[in-house]
Amino acid sequence: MYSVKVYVTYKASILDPQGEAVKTALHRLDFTNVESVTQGKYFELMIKKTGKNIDEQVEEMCTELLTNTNMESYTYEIEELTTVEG
Amino acid sequence: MYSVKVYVTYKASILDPQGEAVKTALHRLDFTNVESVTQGKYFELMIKKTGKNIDEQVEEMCTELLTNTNMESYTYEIEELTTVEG
Amino acid sequence: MIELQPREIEAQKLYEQWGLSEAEFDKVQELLGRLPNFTETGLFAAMWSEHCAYKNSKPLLKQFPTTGKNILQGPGEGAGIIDIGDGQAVVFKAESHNHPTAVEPYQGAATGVGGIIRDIFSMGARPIAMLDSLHFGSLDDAHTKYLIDQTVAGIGDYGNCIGIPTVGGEMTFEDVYQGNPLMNGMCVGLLDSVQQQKGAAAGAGNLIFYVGAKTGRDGIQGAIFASAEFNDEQESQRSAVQVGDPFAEKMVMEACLDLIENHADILVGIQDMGAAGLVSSSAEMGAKAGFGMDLNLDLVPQREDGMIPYELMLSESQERMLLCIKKGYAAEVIDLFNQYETEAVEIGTVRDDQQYILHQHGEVVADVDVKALVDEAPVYRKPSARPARLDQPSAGFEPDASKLADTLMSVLQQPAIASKESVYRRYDSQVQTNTIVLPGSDAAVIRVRGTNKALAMTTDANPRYLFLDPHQGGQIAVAEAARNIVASGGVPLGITDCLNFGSPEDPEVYYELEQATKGMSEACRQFETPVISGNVSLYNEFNGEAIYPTPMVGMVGLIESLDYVTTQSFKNSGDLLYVVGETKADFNGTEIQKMQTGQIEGQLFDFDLATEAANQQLVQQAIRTGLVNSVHDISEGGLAVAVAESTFDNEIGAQLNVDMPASWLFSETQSRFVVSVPATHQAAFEELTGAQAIGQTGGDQLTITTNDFDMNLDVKTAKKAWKEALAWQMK
Amino acid sequence: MKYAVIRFPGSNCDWDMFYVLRDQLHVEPIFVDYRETELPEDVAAVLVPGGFSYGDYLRSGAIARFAPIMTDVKRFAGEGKPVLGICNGFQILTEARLLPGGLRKNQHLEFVCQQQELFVQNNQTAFSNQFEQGEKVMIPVAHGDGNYYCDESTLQQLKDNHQIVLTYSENPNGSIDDIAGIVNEQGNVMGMMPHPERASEDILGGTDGLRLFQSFVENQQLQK
Ligand SMILES: Nc1ncnc2c1ncn2[C@@H]1O[C@H](COP(=O)(O)OP(=O)(O)O)[C@@H](O)[C@H]1O
Ligand SMILES: [Mg+2]
Repeated sequence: MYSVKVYVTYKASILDPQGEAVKTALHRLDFTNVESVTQGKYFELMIKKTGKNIDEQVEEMCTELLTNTNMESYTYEIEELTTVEG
Repeated sequence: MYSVKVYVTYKASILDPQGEAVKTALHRLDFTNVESVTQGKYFELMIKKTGKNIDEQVEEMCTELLTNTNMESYTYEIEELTTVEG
Repeated sequence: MIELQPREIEAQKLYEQWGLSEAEFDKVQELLGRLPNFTETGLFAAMWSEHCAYKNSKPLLKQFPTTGKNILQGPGEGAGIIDIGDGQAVVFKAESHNHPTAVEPYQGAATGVGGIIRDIFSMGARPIAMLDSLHFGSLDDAHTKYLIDQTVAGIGDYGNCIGIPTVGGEMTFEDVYQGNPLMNGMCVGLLDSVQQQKGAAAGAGNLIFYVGAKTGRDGIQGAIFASAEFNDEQESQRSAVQVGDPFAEKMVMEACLDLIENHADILVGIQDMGAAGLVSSSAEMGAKAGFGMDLNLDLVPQREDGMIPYELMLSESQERMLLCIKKGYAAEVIDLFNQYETEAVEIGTVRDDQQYILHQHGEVVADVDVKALVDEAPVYRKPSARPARLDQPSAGFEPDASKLADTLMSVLQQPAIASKESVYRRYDSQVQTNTIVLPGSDAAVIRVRGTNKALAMTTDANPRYLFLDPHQGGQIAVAEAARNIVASGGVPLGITDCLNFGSPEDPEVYYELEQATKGMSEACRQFETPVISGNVSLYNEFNGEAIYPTPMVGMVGLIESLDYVTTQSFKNSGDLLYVVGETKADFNGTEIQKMQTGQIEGQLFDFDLATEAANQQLVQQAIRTGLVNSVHDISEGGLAVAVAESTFDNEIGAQLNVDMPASWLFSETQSRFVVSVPATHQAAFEELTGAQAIGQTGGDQLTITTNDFDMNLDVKTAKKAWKEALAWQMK
Repeated sequence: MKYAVIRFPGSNCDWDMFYVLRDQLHVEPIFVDYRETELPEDVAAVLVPGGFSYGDYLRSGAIARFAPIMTDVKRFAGEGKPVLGICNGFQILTEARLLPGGLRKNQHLEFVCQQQELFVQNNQTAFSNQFEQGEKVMIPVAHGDGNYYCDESTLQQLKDNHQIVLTYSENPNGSIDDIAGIVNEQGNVMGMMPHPERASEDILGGTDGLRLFQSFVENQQLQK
């Protein structure tokens, strides 16, 4: 079993209105030392080990579904869980 | 300067329709080995160093604004950037 | 959760935590002939809660007229039904989701919308419109602004996603709602009468089907929770919040409507799982038909592991429905729901006796008489006491209108008066392409496709009036709704309501409830608008302070020809202006009183139902004979506001010359309308109504001359201020 | 010839489109389920209606683009036949790469439903030939994710090829260059955020939207 974490954000050049709104709200709460905020999506997936290469699988999930590569970019982490599989 | 990453997801007992929708879609794309998907929010913040304790600050941002503690839980990572500050 | 033994429940009085009194617990014992177990205690606590059993409000609800010649279904089912001719009927109901919205505004409001929609399609009707009624604290509080923003987002997102237009509503702002805001939703549906459904499970051996989303631990005890007061401490210990899934509901809705329309022969009954989830839906379906049932809880689709029967039965997970299907047709139902990517699972069967039996892991976990659960809840008539504040001197507050234009500008920017556009533009009000009068006029109008008819709908209540006089205030709530329907060209058909009050254990609150419902009943009789459905939300208190008595009235009217559709905005220059109805110095409880004194006090002005009905008749007739170009009812803010609002849409000004003091422009005397009439119909209109013209439309200014002070306002300037005031104050 | 209205799970402007085609344009609409793998044979145009496919919980249109029918919609578009996506339909067509760019959350983060004034930037397309060049038209919007984005070079391309068909006179969502509707390079696939089906009857407040449909319906009838 793999525990996979995927992080998706708008590409750096694209204005992120949600992040901006959060920044404004934080400033209003007196966290004026917050310089920038980006808001993105976060996925936690549990993926069963199969014959297929997990990196390739996750890569494909990201480009096919989890991100719109026109405007978003992604990173991910894959951790193999050592527990015995049921 | 700190680079802070915050991950917010629904608490375990709360229905996550978004995660369910993504899981179903992945199955349809033949990633049938995906066992579960949780969709959450992800924030990247750049925070200027001040006299205040950064852990406490981030903790407060999380409970005050970034998460809805009624139904969401959060984790975060704080990294101090070693670059010289402008 | 630990399942206590029956003796322990009794000894530790666990039932009290769940809202059952000692006497009620004794009654349960008596009905069962033994001590109830943990699960059974939970079932009774939920089913006998105020929210499910109306134990405190039932005697008062009995006052309401509920029948009439076109009423096909009164209270008691998912929603009421009224015949509108041509083999069609309109179905509507309102529901409160106050407590969930206070705790978690986005999801609380969203699931409130989801719940009321299920009530409508469970009757076999296709939902065609949503309305809301929102009451919040004053806008100077940051948390209130957050609550409003999130509540509006929740209502909008749910309706927008499922594809039901949200076409109207109302909003007030008073300090008393700060800790206990109100979110009421109303849904209207259209039905081909032949498809009318009942929530009944009859016929031994027939199948009980669970359809829709899985059950989790969300909203457990929601019904009990809605039947208790609020305070600071509880804020943190809420059971899991319910999350709305409008996509799932859309699929469940389409599947259920398909089942009802195309497979009526195999469907015995259908009901939504609302408050008290599985137990209330299943027990009510059984009791209504006089049958018991066996349910196997192992088969209930579950989102979480290890749920005990108590949790499964009381969960308020959303987007679930219960069906009773003729035996032998399981496969057909499963297939049909699969078509809509929705799970349908057989979880039980109807019994020929009246026992309601739950099984889990091969054991019987509850075995009770279904009638005991549903029909034997105690009913209380509580002590009532007239609050002292109702006997205040009528002693008059007289508004200062010496700076008339400034005063009007200020009134136009009060949040209760200001345009609600910044709210309703977040709602898709046009999907289904039937909305012919969009939000912003007196009532919203939805055409009935394929006919020359339309439906007008509105929600109304003025809690300030009820605070000063619950009896007359109750009458006015219904009258104002009717006035809005009539102004739009409709004939009022009936109402639904949400009775939002404080704790009935407080004799003064109980008095308010008694008087308000009495007033509403009288008004319903006057306008021949029976109460066909509704909802009671008591215990709306925060730290011991009750809200204003707030009976929201949702009314639907029939517009018999599209030619009668009328809006409030002036259409042409040179039309004559009239006020139908008499204006008096009525200032207690008004917007101007609140604005100039910061208080709501004194004796409420007089109100006469017969006068109201007579004036409505006149306007109705004027519309039907084609005499008018616009009609606007005069409500909060008085004549000055009503005229100003009528100028805004098309930016057509007006010149008025009224024989009264300027302050009277802000009087809120009831039973009045502002009407614009083309000069060609002057004689006919004056003959019909006996009214005298007070001015005419035209230009780009609003000019008013009175006995003492005069004013002149640029329409565009006033419009901008009125339009932007609410968004501005929300910042 | 039939006009195919694609229905995804959760589509909710499907009937609105159907009624306009049948009752206002007097052509024959037909619903095509997302699970179908082929469009019916005699289809004149494909319409992808608005609504919230699959709830749009991930990204608007992201899941719908994998529906079985989309393969044949791509084939149909590839043959140069007309495909029109409205609101969620526009989002789906960008996700399916039948149109460039994508739609982000509205800049002010709120859903917006209102009458909207648009400018016709190109009246030479199959979807706009009933308008005057530069004409002002009123067609309502109702969306939460209508904020069009594409990168610099794509934008330049859109301009050079006159692919921008409609722009907002007052931008309601933050869209780049006020873009409300575009066509593909060939001009046979159009996506737009405003809802022309809501502006196709006087009783609903106007008929500017109807002319948009008439543009390609009349085109089809000419070709017959
Ligand atoms: N919360 C709301 N949601 C949707 N529409 C609203 C809301 N509040 C007010 N409106 C709309 O704004 C207009 C004015 O509302 P209101 O002042 O309550 O009218 P009236 O006094 O005639 O009942 C109406 O068309 C109403 O439907
Ligand atoms: Mg009104």
